[in-house]
Parts: sequence; structure tokens; C-alpha cells
Amino acid sequence: MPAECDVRIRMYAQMARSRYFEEAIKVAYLEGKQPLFNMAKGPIPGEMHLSSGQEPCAVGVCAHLRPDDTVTATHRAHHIAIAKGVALNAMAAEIFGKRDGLSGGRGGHMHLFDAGVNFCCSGIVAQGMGPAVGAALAAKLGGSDAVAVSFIGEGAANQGAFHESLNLAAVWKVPVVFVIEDNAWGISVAKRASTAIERNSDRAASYGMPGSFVADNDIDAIYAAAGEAIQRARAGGGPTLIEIETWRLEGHFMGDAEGYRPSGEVAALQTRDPLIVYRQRLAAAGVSTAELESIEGRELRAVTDALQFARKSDYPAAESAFDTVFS
Amino acid sequence: MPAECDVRIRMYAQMARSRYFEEAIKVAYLEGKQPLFNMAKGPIPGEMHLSSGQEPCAVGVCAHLRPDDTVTATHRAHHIAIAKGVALNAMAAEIFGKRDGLSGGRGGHMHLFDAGVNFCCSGIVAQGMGPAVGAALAAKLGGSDAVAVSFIGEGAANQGAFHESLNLAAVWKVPVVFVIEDNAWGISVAKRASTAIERNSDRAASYGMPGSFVADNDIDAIYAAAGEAIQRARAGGGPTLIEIETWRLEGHFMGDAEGYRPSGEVAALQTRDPLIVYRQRLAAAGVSTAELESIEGRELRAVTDALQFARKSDYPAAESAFDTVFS
Amino acid sequence: MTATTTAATARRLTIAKAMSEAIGQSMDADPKVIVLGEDIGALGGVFGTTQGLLERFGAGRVRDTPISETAFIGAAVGLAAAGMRPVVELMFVDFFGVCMDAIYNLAAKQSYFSGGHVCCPLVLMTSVGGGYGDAGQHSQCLYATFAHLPGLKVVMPSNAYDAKGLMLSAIADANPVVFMFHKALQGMGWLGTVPGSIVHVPQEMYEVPIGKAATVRPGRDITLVGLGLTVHLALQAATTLAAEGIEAEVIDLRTIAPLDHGAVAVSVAKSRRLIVVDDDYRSFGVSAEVIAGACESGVDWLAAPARITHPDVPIPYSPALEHPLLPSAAKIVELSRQLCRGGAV
Amino acid sequence: MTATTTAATARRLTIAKAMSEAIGQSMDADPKVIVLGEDIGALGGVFGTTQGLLERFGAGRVRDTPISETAFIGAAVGLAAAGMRPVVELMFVDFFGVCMDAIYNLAAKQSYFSGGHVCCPLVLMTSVGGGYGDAGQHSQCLYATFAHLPGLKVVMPSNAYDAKGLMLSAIADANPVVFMFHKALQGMGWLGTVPGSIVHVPQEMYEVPIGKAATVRPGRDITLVGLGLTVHLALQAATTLAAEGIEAEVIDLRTIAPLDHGAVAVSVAKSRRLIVVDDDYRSFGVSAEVIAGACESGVDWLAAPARITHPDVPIPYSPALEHPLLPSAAKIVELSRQLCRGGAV
Ligand SMILES: Cc1ncc(C[n+]2csc(CCOP(=O)(O)OP(=O)(O)O)c2C)c(N)n1
Ligand SMILES: Cc1ncc(C[n+]2csc(CCOP(=O)(O)OP(=O)(O)O)c2C)c(N)n1
Ligand SMILES: [Mg+2]
Ligand SMILES: [Mg+2]
Repeated sequence: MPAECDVRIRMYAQMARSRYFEEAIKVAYLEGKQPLFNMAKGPIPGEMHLSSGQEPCAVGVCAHLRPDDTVTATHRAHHIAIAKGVALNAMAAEIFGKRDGLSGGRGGHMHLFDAGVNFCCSGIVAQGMGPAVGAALAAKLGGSDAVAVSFIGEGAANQGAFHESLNLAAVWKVPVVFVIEDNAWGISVAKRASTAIERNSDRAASYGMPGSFVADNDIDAIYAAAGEAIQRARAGGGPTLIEIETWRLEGHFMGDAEGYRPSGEVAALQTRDPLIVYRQRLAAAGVSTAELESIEGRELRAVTDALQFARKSDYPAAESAFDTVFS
Repeated sequence: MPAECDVRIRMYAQMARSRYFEEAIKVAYLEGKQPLFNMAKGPIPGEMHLSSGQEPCAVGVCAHLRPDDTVTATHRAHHIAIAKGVALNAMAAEIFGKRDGLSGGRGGHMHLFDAGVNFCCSGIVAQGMGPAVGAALAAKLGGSDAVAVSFIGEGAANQGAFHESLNLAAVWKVPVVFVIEDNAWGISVAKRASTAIERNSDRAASYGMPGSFVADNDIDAIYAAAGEAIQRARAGGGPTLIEIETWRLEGHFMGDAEGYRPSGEVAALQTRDPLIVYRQRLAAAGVSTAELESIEGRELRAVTDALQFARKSDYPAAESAFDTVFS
Repeated sequence: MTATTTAATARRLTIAKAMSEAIGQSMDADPKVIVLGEDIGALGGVFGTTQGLLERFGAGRVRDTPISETAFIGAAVGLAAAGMRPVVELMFVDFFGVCMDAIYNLAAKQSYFSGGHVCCPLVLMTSVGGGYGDAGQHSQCLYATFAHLPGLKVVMPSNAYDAKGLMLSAIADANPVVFMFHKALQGMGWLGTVPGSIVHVPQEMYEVPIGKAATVRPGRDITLVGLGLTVHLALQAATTLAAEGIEAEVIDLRTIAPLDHGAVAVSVAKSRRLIVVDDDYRSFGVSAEVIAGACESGVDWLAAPARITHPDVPIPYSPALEHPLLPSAAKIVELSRQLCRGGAV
Repeated sequence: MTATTTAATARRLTIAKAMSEAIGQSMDADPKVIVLGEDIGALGGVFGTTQGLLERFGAGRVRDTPISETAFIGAAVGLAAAGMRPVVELMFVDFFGVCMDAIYNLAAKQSYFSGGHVCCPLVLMTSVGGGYGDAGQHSQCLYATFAHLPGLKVVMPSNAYDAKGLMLSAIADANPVVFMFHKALQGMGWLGTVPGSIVHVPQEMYEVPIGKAATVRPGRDITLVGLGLTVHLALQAATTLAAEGIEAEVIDLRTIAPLDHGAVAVSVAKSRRLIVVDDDYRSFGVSAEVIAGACESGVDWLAAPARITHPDVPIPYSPALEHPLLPSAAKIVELSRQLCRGGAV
């Protein structure tokens, strides 16, 4: 089945690109922050939330999306931006606070906007959920079959905006899919200490919408569940809630000592690194090592190029801080 | 069974008191507002949300409560205040904006506070839900078996605070009961136009707590459902969500022309006026007309006295507006 | 900027009707304009801001919402980003606390965070003001609360002419505009209305520019700055003062953010006396900003600038408590006399 | 009011440690004190405000919450009404938009609406400020946003001594106190800290009174008013200015609401020159209130009062954009020179 195989290879490529991007950012972020870690220093300032380990959620869902579909994402959004097709060079430059960044350095890591592919993200937990409902309504009113996807973490599912947005989406029956990346942690607070039930997908029943749960960070299963939901949305069947079990291989943000995390948890998760797992699965399905390595080489180069582009770009002129407050 | 009968008679008395109170307020509110209705005029200014028809919810639930139990209520709260045992004279005086009012005229109809019986209400939809969780936690930490009850309307069940508060109560396993008075309307918006599912009690499953629905504005059924929930809470069994079908016999607030309401709806509800229904039920159960009339006479007098007290009380001194901003 | 017209041609409208007319005309002209909010459908808005729109444009474009301000204001931002022009109602400004994130962190910052690539043409209309006994969660003004936060334009008309023109400007604007309307001027039967707010409103579409104050009465002796309701109080006070030989210049801010400091500076350069009249809480309010701006412009005051405001207490329910706290023409007259006594007058 | 002490007896603490110590001592002294918030348990607070408290007092009194600010701040009000003394953390002040109703309409108005019968002894601690590249939803100050709303007291220490004393006053207060702490002063390794914020802190419990500013440097020529971080910038500028013969008096507001207008009035009556330095947005901010209050006191200015603030734009991410927008000692020096040049100096 070459078509399906194509998709899987594309998904592997995107996962790899995303992981390479995070690894490159991680290195760059630590520049100037050693030996004394100080967030303000180095070429990338501020908080840095890496997504390593969560690639399957972004890639498996966005594999179904078109540029005219909208995605709203979170503070931990690099993987989602990459999967949605955000311009990689401009994204890297934005994270470096440069003039050629997506927003000329005004937004940064937590505020990546690419109007070309209808992607945005935000630093406030669950803030993107209402806008996704609005984007979906716009599509519906405009007679298009575009959809919107709102990504959140499992911690965000306890925020009021979650409830309001799911209810509104269901009442309006708009084409939106809510995707929860359940990495088991909201900073230092474990899901079981903050969420009254085990699976947020069960909360879909409160809104009369279908809910599904995908275990084990499995990209093929994610692809299938998201495909069903997105197709239903395009066909006018209304919203869906999906919760995906995934894993946070890094700290909440860089510099997080993770003293709250049970010892061995991360090491155990690393043995199930979705990138390695998927590589093995594709190999078992007959994709040659040569092909995998060629993909990896290509994606690594794209990432390296993007960071080089970012580094070479100039800083914005100070006066430009006063531009675009109003459009 | 004299004990149960006692309760039913007490409940009837409270329902009657509540209804008489609303009817007396209604008359007083219209003073000075005719022929030209202007909210600012007359002895009672501002918005006025009457509770006529919703007495069973308040009375059936509060029949289980003690003064050390907390109740947080809504903008439509006279019936709940009365059922919780708020001082009637001071409550009436507060609504008249008088010095002898519960808060010396600072709060008014939407802000009735009686610390003696741990009652408060508020003008912001769903605002009381968090405080009820806090009151319940205080009881739990203090080793008391007191509980908290938070009343809201069905419209409020789509507010973010609803979701956050139910989850928090369940995570903390505190003794709180959430009671939804489903009168089918949030101002002019019908429940089915604003709520994605038919019964909010089904939303209890999102928090792993028991949910129950009481049909038909039936005070005996409300009493039973609330009793179970409150007893569970006192025993350390955690929170419950109850939705009660009730009816709004008046407009959202006084002056509401209710053009949005299907014609005949109110008339049909009036034929099932819970006060009349319960009177008939008690009569059928053997309570004599004489006893019922004596109760009614007593309650009417209490209400008449309260309004007279309110009218006779002085207005507060203007300077007192500057007091109690800080305790 | 109230247009004058003969009695014969006058279309005297309330602010409520002027707002509804402006929204309706915009909806006619541009299919991208839609309306969202609580009770804005069949009811036509609790404050009459959407009268007749459901009947004319249907439930697709005039959408009653659940009581979910965070979600529907957030949705409006999503609609705006997708090219629609939503007009959203927050029924009372007092409710901002349940949804301010969607307003100030989301709508207000879309343009900036996106480097101007995503715009947010959204009008958030909301009622302000008290004086009718609705107590402390339904009578606030909160002008400064919104005006302090960059990325939001904030306007408030004092009459129906400005209401229509400002609404049309707001809908045409590519940015989020908070359109405040004062309950005491709204023209709802059940609320009582200051007659001066009901003025001639041309049938055709026109804009009143955002960011420009209006000098609604010229005068040399003292500058009275007001907004919304307090403009009418200032005008009333000016009439009384004129009889005593004090000529007050009255400025209607019309736009709260960005504030037209220039208009105030021109006036105080001449009068060298200033009273700001503001029914919002006193401290950290519009009055402080107007005074600070005037001072920065370097005025050689004849008397220290002053403010008449609601004091820093929650708004009490009882009329016996609330009424004395509100700005009034009498308070303006008295303070103006004090400032002018012993001065150049 | 920083206590001086010999090197031998000095307990030099960061603000984070001073806050944790104050809360811990209060919890020891009064079983009614409990702590709620996100990541305040095992993590000890993202900004170190609750270090060691979980270990000492257990999960009953040190309660991590879901990401549900409306519910847990509302719950804190319910706890306070029931006689507890909750200390609640809102991780970043920028998040106020999801829960402001519980703060300003609920906590702030309990006492008033109940006629003083229900009190609300609640401390809401929250981090403010930028300068470290965390962009526009994690770097705001919003002092005026809170200070404008009656019923809230708002404080912010510039050093660890005041931090402990203000925290103890706040916990003892029967009213809601918003305790702001500035990230640039907090003493978290990962953030970088202005050294002047780390000072001697006595072991024993003591209170720094709410509502009182401190004159942290005397001077006759110009008054520099700051708060939190900007106090340190003003002190630094004052040193430079002194070398040029300009003696600046520096006032640390310490309490934002109610503002100590008296302390400023005393100083400007002498200096007749004023600069307010504030890292919050410019318009409708603390700076405007300080200037308006000073003007009302009737100063005969030698130069128009001025403000140095973050301008009215969202806070940009790139250091190349953000740093030039922030107040700095250099900006204060330059503007002070301008104000003093040609004056009485
Ligand atoms: C409204 C709000 N509250 C708190 C925060 C601080 N915060 C940022 S990320 C985070 C944890 C989010 O957890 P989750 O939703 O599970 O996403 P994850 O970080 O695991 O990807 C918190 C509490 C915030 N940004 N916004
Ligand atoms: C947060 C908030 N949004 C909107 C309102 C305006 N409002 C007051 S009552 C009401 C309807 C409430 O409906 P419901 O909860 O069903 O209670 P009911 O009036 O039917 O008793 C609305 C929208 C408010 N007070 N607070
Ligand atoms: Mg998580
Ligand atoms: Mg209802």
C-alpha cells in the first residue's frame, strides 16, 4: 500500500525534523547560560518548553490538515508548528528574536504566528480553544470544508475555557477537533493529582460529542483517530475530543531540575522514544535503512539551515518595537 | 410518620413564606415605577429577579442544612436565603436599601450576606461555586461535618467556573453539593440553545462524582435526592451534582416583557404551581385545611412584618458608604 | 460634533437605536460582519444594541451564546483572524473578570505577536455606569482598566450621533475596539435617559474618528473634561457657571484610549484650570491620566488641577449611599468656583 | 526601612526566601494559615515562594491545585470567609485575565457587600515584570490594573527585608492583599537578581506597615518615585547624579494601593521636581496617579513632572526590542538632568 506508506514516511520525516529542531534549540538555548544558568542570557532568552517525545500527537493529527485549516496551539508548540508546515527558517529566526522571524521578534517561542498556514500558539493555558471554535465557525459560515484543531495539554483540560469552548463548539456544531496531549504532567503536578477522572476523553460526553483516547503515544493510532474526527468535522458532523497518551522527555521548561519527578520515569520513557519506535516499525514494514537515513539527513540539514538562517539574521531595529501594536 | 410529616409541613411553610415574600416585593418594587417603568425609581431600585416557582429547589435542599453549613447562591436568591434561614427583617431592609439591612444597604437584592447562617449570594453567574468548595475544604480541615451547597441556574452550568469548581471539589473530595435550578431559561436564551446536552447532571461523570436529576419541580423528590447527597458529603463521601427541573413563573427580572417566551408557556406552568401542587399533596396526605391556613396566615404575617420593618427603617447615613470597604 | 439640523428633518435617536442602526447598516454593507453575545438575538440585547437584527439577518449572523464569555470572545478573535468582523457584546463591563484574558492577552495582542500578519477587527460593546441602584457588580465603569492595556482602542459616546459614528469607525477598524455605552444615556425605557444623549442621527453611514476628543462648549476660564455621562453633567454645570461669569470649556473625550491629550493641552494652555469629571473609581483612573498628561504639557496652572470621581469604594446599592458618591453638576459648579475664585477671572 | 546590621550577624536573604520564611513562620504561629496554588507543593513555587513548606506542613495545608485559577482563588475566598487565612499564588500576574472576577468582584467586595460581617483575609501573591525575554504574556506588571479597583490592597517589596515584613502584614490583614513580587528581584538562580534586593532579614517576625512609602535616599533637588525594580534603578541614577551635584530623593512606594500620596507630597514640596519610574504600561498607570496626586497637593513646580515607563505597546520578546523599552538608570539620569538644568540647582 504505497499511499499509506507515503504518509508514514512523511510522518517519520516530520517527527525527525521536529526532534532535530528541539535538539538544536536545546544546544543554542544553553549558550551563554553556562556555567550559571540565567534565562535572560544567550541567543535565546526566556522560557523554553521543548516538545521532545510528543511529536506523534502533532504529526499524526496534522497529517490530515491543509494550509487553510486552522491550528491553535500551546506554550509547547514547536512540534505542532512544524507539523502544520510553519516556515521553518522564519520560525527559528523568531525564536532567536530576529528581524526575519515570523513576527520580527515580537512574539518569540510562545507566540509563533504563521498566517500562511493558519497557525498560532499562546502562552496562556487553554487560550487557543475559543479562537479555534471561531475559526471553525468562520469556515462553516463561509461554506468551506476547512476545519480547526485546538491542541492543549492535559493540565489545560481543567481550565474553564476548556468547558466553555467544548460546549460552544457542540452547540454551534462547528468543525473543530480538540486534541489533548496527555504527558501526565502540568509543570510539577501529576495528572492524577489535578484531574478528577482518568481520561479527559470521557469528558466529551458532557457536550454530546464523540471522545476518543489513544494509548501509548502511537502515531499510527493517532493518525487513525484524528482522521476519523477531521473527516467527520469536514463533513459537517461537528466537534470531537481526542486525548492522546504521550510523554514529556524533557523538563517542563529548560532549567527545570524535575525534582518532583519519580526517579527512573524519564529513563523508562526514553526506552520507548516514539522516534526510535517508529523508525523500527517502518524498518519492520520494509523501509530500508538507506531511505531512513536519507530522510534523517535531509531533515537534519533543514533544521541546521534554519538555525543558521536564524543566527545570521539581524536583530530588529529598536524602533520596530512600536510597530504593529495596531494593524 | 409524624417526623416526616413535620418536615413536609415545615417545607410547605417555607415555600409559602418565600412566595409571599416575592409577591410582596413585587408590589413594592412597582411603586414609583408606574406608569413609566424606570428601574431607578421607587423604594426598591435596580434589577429584581424573583424566584416564584423555584421554591422547591431551595426548600427541599436546605431542609437538610444546619446554620453552620454554607450556602452560596445566585442573583435569583430570595427563596434560597429564606430556606437557609436568613434573618427575614434584615433581608427585607437590605432590599429596601436601609440602615437595618443585612449590610446596611451596601449590598442589596443581589448581595445578601448573613454570616449567622453562612449564606451569601452574588450577581456574577457561577461566582459562588469556588467559594463553596473553599467553605467545604474549611469544614474538612477543621474536622467538622459541615457541608457547603452551591446553587446555580442551568445557564451558569456553561460558565468556566462550573467546570473548574466541580473538578477541584472532586480532586479535593470535599463535602459540597452543587445544585442546578434548571428553569429552562437564561434570560431570553433557552437551555436547548445554550447547552449541548439535555441534562447537566450527566456532566457529573466528567468529575467522577454522582449526578442526579429531579424531574417536575417535585419537592419531595428534591428532598430525597438532596438528603442522600448531603449525607454522603457529611460522611466524607465527597461532592455531588444535582439538577432540578423547575420553573420560572416570572420574567428574568421585573420589567422583562418576555417576548421571547412561547405563548402559553407560563400559563401552563402556573397550572402546576408547586405551591398549589404541594398544598394539594399535603391535604391528600391528611393535613387539614385549618392547619394549612394557619401556616399560611403565620407566614404571610412574617412577610408583612418584614416589609413593614424594612419600610420603617431609616436610610443609612451617606458617610457610611465609606465604611467597611476594608474590615 | 453633533450635527445640527432643522426640526423637520431631525431623526432623533437614542444611543441604543443608533448603535443598532450602525451595526445593521454594516451588516448590510459587509457580509463579514456578524454579531455574538448573550441575549442579542430575540431579545435585541438587554440594552437594545441589536434591535431588529435577528429578524433582518437571521440566526446565522446574529448568534445568541451560552453564558460563556471566555469562549465566545475567544471565538470572536478566531473569527476575526479568519477575516470576519465580529461585533460582540459583553452585557455589563463588570463581567470582564471572567473573560479578560481573551480581551487583553488575546485580542489586544494578536497584531503585535504576529508582527501585523494577523489582525483582529473586533468590536466589543459593553455597558457601563450606575446610578440606578443595581449595586456593585452591575454599576461599574472600569474605563481605566481597559485603557491601561495596550492593543485595545476604547471609545464611549455621549450622544447618539457619536454612537453611530464611533460604532461605524469601530467596525471598520482593523483592531479590537472596546465600545462602552453608558446605561444612563442608552435610551432604554426602563432605565431613564439623559435627554441630551438623544440627538439627530443621519440616516446615511458616517464615521466619527477614533482618537479625537470634541470641544462641546467653548470657554476661557476653566476646562472641564468629561466622558459619556459626565459630559452632560459638565455642560449643565457650565450653564450655571456662565450665569456667574465663569466660562467653562467642556471637552468630551469620546475616545479613552488612545487619549487625545492634545485637545486637553490646547484647552488648558488657555484656561490654566482643569477639572476632570469621571464616574469611574478615583485612583489610577482616567482623571489621573488626563491630569498627568496636562501637567507633562507644561501648564502654568492658576489653580491645582482637580478631579471629581466616584471614590475608591465599591458601588453601594442603596440610593442613599450611591447617589452622594456620584459626580454631579452641583459638585462641578462648586469646585469650579473654588478653582476660579482668586484666579484671573 | 532596611535594617542595617554588622556583617557578622547578617542573614542576607533573597526575596523568595524571605517570603517563604514569612509564610512558614505564620503557618507555625497560626494553624489557619494555608497555602494554595499551582506548583507550590513539591516544587516550592516556580518563583521559590513556598520553599520547604510542603515538607514542614504537609499536603493538607500546602495544596497544589489544578490549573483552575477561578476555582482555587474562589475557594480561597470561601476559606477566608470560614475563618482560614489562605495564601494563594497566581503564578504570573499576566494570568489575571482568567480569574479576575474572583479577585476584584468577589474577594475585594466581600467586606463591603456584607457590611463588614464577612471578611476576606487572603493574600494573593503573584510575580510581575520582564526584562528576561519571556515575551508579552509573561512579563507584564499591571500594577494599575489591580490598584484601580477598590477593596484590594496592593504591595510590592524592593528588597527581602520589606518582603518579609510586608508578607507578615499581609497575612495578618483582615482584607485581601495582592502581594506582587518582581522577577528581577526574586533571587531565583535562573533569573538573575538585582543584588540590592538581597539584604539582611531578621529571624524573628516583624511587620512592614501596608500603606507607607519609604524614603530610601534623601535629596533636595528632585524626587524620584519608584517601586520594586525601579527603586534600584532610581538609586543607581541618584548615585550618578550626586557626582554631578544633583541630589535626588528616592521614594520606594512599597504599597501601591492605597498609595502614600503624603510621602510624595512632602518630598515634592521640597524638591519641586518629580520623575516617576514605573515598568508598567505608561498610560493610566501608577505614574499618572502619582503625578496627579502630587499636582492636587498644589506644588509650584520648577519643571513639569515627568514619567519614565514602559510605553503603551505589548512587551516584545526579542531583547533587541524589549530592553530599550524598559526604564533604566541612564534614562533617569538623563531626564533628571533635563529637569534640573535651568532650575534652582
Ligand atoms: C491560565 C494559565 N495558568 C497557568 C499557566 C502556567 N503554566 C504554563 S504551562 C503550565 C502547565 C501546563 O500543563 P499542560 O496543559 O499539561 O501542558 P504541558 O506543559 O504538559 O505541555 C502551567 C501551569 C499559564 N500559562 N496559564
Ligand atoms: C458572568 C456573567 N455573565 C452574564 C451575566 C448576566 N446574567 C445574569 S443572570 C443571567 C442568566 C442566568 O441564567 P441561569 O443561570 O439559568 O439563572 P436564572 O436567571 O435562570 O435563574 C445572565 C446571563 C452575569 N451576571 N454574569
Ligand atoms: Mg501536561
Ligand atoms: Mg435558568
